[in-house]
Amino acid sequence: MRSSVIVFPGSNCDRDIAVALEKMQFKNQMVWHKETILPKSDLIVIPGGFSYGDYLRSGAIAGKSLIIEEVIKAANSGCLILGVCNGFQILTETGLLKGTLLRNKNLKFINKDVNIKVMNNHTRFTSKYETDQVLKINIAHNEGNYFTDQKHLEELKNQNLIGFKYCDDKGNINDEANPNGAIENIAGIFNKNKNILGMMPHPERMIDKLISNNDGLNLFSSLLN
Amino acid sequence: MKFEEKIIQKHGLKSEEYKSIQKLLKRDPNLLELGIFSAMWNEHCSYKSSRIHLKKLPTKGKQVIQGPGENAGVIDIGDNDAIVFKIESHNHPSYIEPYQGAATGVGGILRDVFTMGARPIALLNSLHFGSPSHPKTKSLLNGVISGIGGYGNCIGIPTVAGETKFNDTYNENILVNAMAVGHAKKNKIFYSKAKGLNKAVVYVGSKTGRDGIHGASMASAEFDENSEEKKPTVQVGDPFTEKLLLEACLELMKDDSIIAIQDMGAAGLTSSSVEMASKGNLGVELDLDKVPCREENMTPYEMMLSESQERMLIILEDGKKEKARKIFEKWDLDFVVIGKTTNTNNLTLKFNNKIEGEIPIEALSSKAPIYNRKWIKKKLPNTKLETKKLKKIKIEDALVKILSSPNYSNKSWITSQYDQMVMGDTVQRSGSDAAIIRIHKKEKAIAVSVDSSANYCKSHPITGGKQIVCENWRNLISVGAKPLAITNCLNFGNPEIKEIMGEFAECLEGIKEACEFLNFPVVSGNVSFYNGTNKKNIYPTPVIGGVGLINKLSKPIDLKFKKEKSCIIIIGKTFGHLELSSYLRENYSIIDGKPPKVNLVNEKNNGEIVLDLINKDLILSAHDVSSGGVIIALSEMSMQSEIGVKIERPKKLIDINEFFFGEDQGRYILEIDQKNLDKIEKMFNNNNIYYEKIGFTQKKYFEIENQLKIDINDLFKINNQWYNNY
Amino acid sequence: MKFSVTVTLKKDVLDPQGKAVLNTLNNLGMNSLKNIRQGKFFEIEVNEDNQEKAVKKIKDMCEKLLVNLIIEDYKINKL
Amino acid sequence: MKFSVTVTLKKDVLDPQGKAVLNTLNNLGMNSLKNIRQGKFFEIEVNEDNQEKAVKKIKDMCEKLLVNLIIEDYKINKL
Ligand SMILES: Nc1ncnc2c1ncn2[C@@H]1O[C@H](COP(=O)(O)OP(=O)(O)O)[C@@H](O)[C@H]1O
Ligand SMILES: [Mg+2]
Repeated sequence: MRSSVIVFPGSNCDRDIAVALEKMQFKNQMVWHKETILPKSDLIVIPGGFSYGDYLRSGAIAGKSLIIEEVIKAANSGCLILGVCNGFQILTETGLLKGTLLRNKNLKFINKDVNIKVMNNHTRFTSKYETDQVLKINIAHNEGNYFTDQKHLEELKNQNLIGFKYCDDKGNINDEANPNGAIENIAGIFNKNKNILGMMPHPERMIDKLISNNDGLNLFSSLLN
Repeated sequence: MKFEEKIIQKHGLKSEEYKSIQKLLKRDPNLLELGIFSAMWNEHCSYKSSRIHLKKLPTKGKQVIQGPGENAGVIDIGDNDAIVFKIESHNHPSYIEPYQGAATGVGGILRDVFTMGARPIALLNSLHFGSPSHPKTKSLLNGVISGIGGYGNCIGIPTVAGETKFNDTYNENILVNAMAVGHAKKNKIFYSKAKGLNKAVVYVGSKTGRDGIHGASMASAEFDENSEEKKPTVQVGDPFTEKLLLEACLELMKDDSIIAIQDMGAAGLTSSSVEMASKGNLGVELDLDKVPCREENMTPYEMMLSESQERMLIILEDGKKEKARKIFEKWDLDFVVIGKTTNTNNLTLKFNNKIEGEIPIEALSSKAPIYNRKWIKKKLPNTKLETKKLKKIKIEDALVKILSSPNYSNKSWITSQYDQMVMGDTVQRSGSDAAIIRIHKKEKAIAVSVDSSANYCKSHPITGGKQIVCENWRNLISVGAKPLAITNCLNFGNPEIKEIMGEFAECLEGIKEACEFLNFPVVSGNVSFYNGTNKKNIYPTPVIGGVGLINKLSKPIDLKFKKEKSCIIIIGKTFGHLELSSYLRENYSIIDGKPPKVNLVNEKNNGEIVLDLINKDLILSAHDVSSGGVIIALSEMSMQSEIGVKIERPKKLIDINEFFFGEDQGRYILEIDQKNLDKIEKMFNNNNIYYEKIGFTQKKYFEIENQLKIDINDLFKINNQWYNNY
Repeated sequence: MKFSVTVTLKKDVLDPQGKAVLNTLNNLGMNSLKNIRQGKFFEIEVNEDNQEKAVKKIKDMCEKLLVNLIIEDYKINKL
Repeated sequence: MKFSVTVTLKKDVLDPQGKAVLNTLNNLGMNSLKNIRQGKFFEIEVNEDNQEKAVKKIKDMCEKLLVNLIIEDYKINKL
């Protein structure tokens, strides 16, 4: 599997995700946002961080980069695309994913390990997990409060396009387990074709028991299949 | 130019100092030159009151690559890896504008570290606020925490440890100290010493605006009612640009283009150019027309004194300009040659083809004033605490009172606002004795911690100085790291008062003694005087930031109990020293007394045996005993692990409160598997280590036989409510 | 020519920031407050003397970057 | 009564956000752009019929919470 990680000025989880991809034997390349040609890839990752300082709206300025046109083309031809944290925000700004990420309900940056539930394991990103499996994954964001209109929300539900929801350690989905106020506890969503996943939690931070746990590994290994 | 006394004073210069300037120049300075002298001769840049004392600190050791005097200290951790670190204060700016003050404090210390060729890998901070009931405290706390997080999170360097304390003494003068730690290759370290004639002096980074003009003089002035007036000089941080600057500098540092590099910190362009020239025994000529400016019509005075953030000055090797320019352009940063090195030994400033200022470099550096200020010694207070006379309180109530107090409450309200995990190498986050950061792609790690004890330092500065070094050393040992070296941030009041100068001199004496004894040298640091208002000075608050090495990271040790039925041991003798304890402070509001004795011999022996046990994998968990005493340390181990304890009443009982709340130094609590007990006891006996077996871990309850029994969940709640309710 | 642009969240979009500010102001005892919504404000100067053309340019900036049309509305004013 | 409050950075204070937006708009080819500064915008509704009193209340909110007077200026307008 060949992967490309897009690097914007201000990206800061690019190295972390590259470590995860390399650990899983992806042939990975870093791609600077000013490039106009994307190397051939099976997976494109838009990493976390503060592209352009998160100025204006998180992800807004990166969403206008030259390389994004290529990413959109690749996405439309079925390439797998993963956006983590700021990457998710960028994907919504480009329109590849619908909805938006508002400020956390407590208006503070939040870094902690949270529980999320796998909502659908019939996708290229989640096949190695069980549906309803509870994972413990680190979040680190200021704008993770997912919001979308009623119509799209119905679509997400009816077509099984919700990837992960925040839950407690037993898998209950409730307000208390919702760290940022996201609508219906949504932590990650797919596009209609399920070749694009945007998620706020950082799977690349959970690949090493010495540092945390390895609940994130199966996301990458799912992609290898 | 003739100046009115008032103008000279406004520049923070005394009239004798002005006379020396006239003598050094053999004429009167013009306004630009006066501004430059004021920036270079103030306390912050010249260390004029502290220098003779700082000289006494031990700064050498096998592990030291670079001691104080550069942008940051550098130590050797083997295999061509070096750690670069320093701590710095941003107290006054943070009091005026807490968000930006704290943010730019983080930005400034990061530049000190990456100028030396290191990639920053961890941030720490030491924060001292006024009383929680003081009307300003809450917004200062909020602003400072989000400022620190805002900068560190955005640039993508984990903030992994720190301390947050509240005390009336900081009501009008909070302390915000930030520490940065970086990793470099030992053979690729960059310094600030200029070399060679006619080398290009290059300005890179953000444009220059009117930010913080006179910031450096402000940092050295006491606050008064007029301090409001100083507000418009606030600098705004731009962590995004700093991230670009960091990447661009590290990219340029891959080859040999750079002769010298220096960040523009306090006193911006002035101090950076003077420092490089002075170290290289050269002159420097700047063409101020070329300085990239953000605002229109900026004067040479404003350009030279601006403290705009995210800027660096580089002296480039010949023939490297175009390559370097490409790198900075890739990162959307300004790159302008603004001058050259000269053989005049002068700082020469040109503007509109005219020389606007010319000052001998040595007048700004080696000839800057140095004062041997008067100071007096402090006697150990001869208080005699009569425990018997105190109103009896239940041990449980005393414990609850401490655990729910602002100073002892769980800090996760703070630490969850910091990204602690970015960069993927944080082995241990906040909440442990020291944070552990793995060296990227290696099996070794460093441990880092910051510590202070203003109450001890106030009461008896020498003891306090020793104690903070020891506490820091203990925190590093407790996570299995061999302590290597420290940085220090010395926050004190007005040095012109002899009692305050005495506090300074004696704290340093204490730090020196402890560092020497423990082979724990000082490799960098910062002095912040004039903390206080209208003659009310803060408690002396030196802060120690330490770094230790964990050579083999197979099984990191922490303070969480690991299982039930293991044996709990205290290493080090408990005398029951209650004076200046949190027990007396929180329960009886008694704040006088003397600090606990520091016995360096025991400190060293106890630390070494703990490290030995950890290295031999004989310990399940470890925690040092610090303020709050044994009972607080035990409860922290319980709360973090959700495993309880059953403690037996100590046999040689002094007084139960003295035993559990006493703050005697040099102690650790260890959790030990019973099967290893014999072996360990033998090691203790062979090494003459004093230890006591005090009980066992158990399920669910925090218990002292016949004294108290609390469900850990309740303990946890008690410890977690303060910040959320504040 | 100088213009101001105000960007506000659409009516049915959650405004966590506005809500938090409202709560805080209430806690500060400012209880005659009925509602508060937070948005963005831009002051834009363009090299263009023809007002119509200038407004067109600014509109373009808004739609291309400054405004997220899915959740935000905007207004342009001459200063 | 409804008011708008615009909050802008004081003149010489660095506006990193405005700077990044300016660069991006330039890169997007909008080169007649001369300057852009970003600020905040509030729409505030108060239960108060006396305009003078209402403005006083809003001023109070601004100085107590909405505006950082050290680096920001503000303006109140009736809507
Ligand atoms: N401002 C802060 N930033 C980061 N970590 C902090 C901060 N304040 C406290 N902490 C963390 O909270 C924990 C408890 O702090 P403290 O009670 O001061 O510990 P100790 O007594 O071991 O020095 C430590 O792990 C410390 O690193
Ligand atoms: Mg400790």
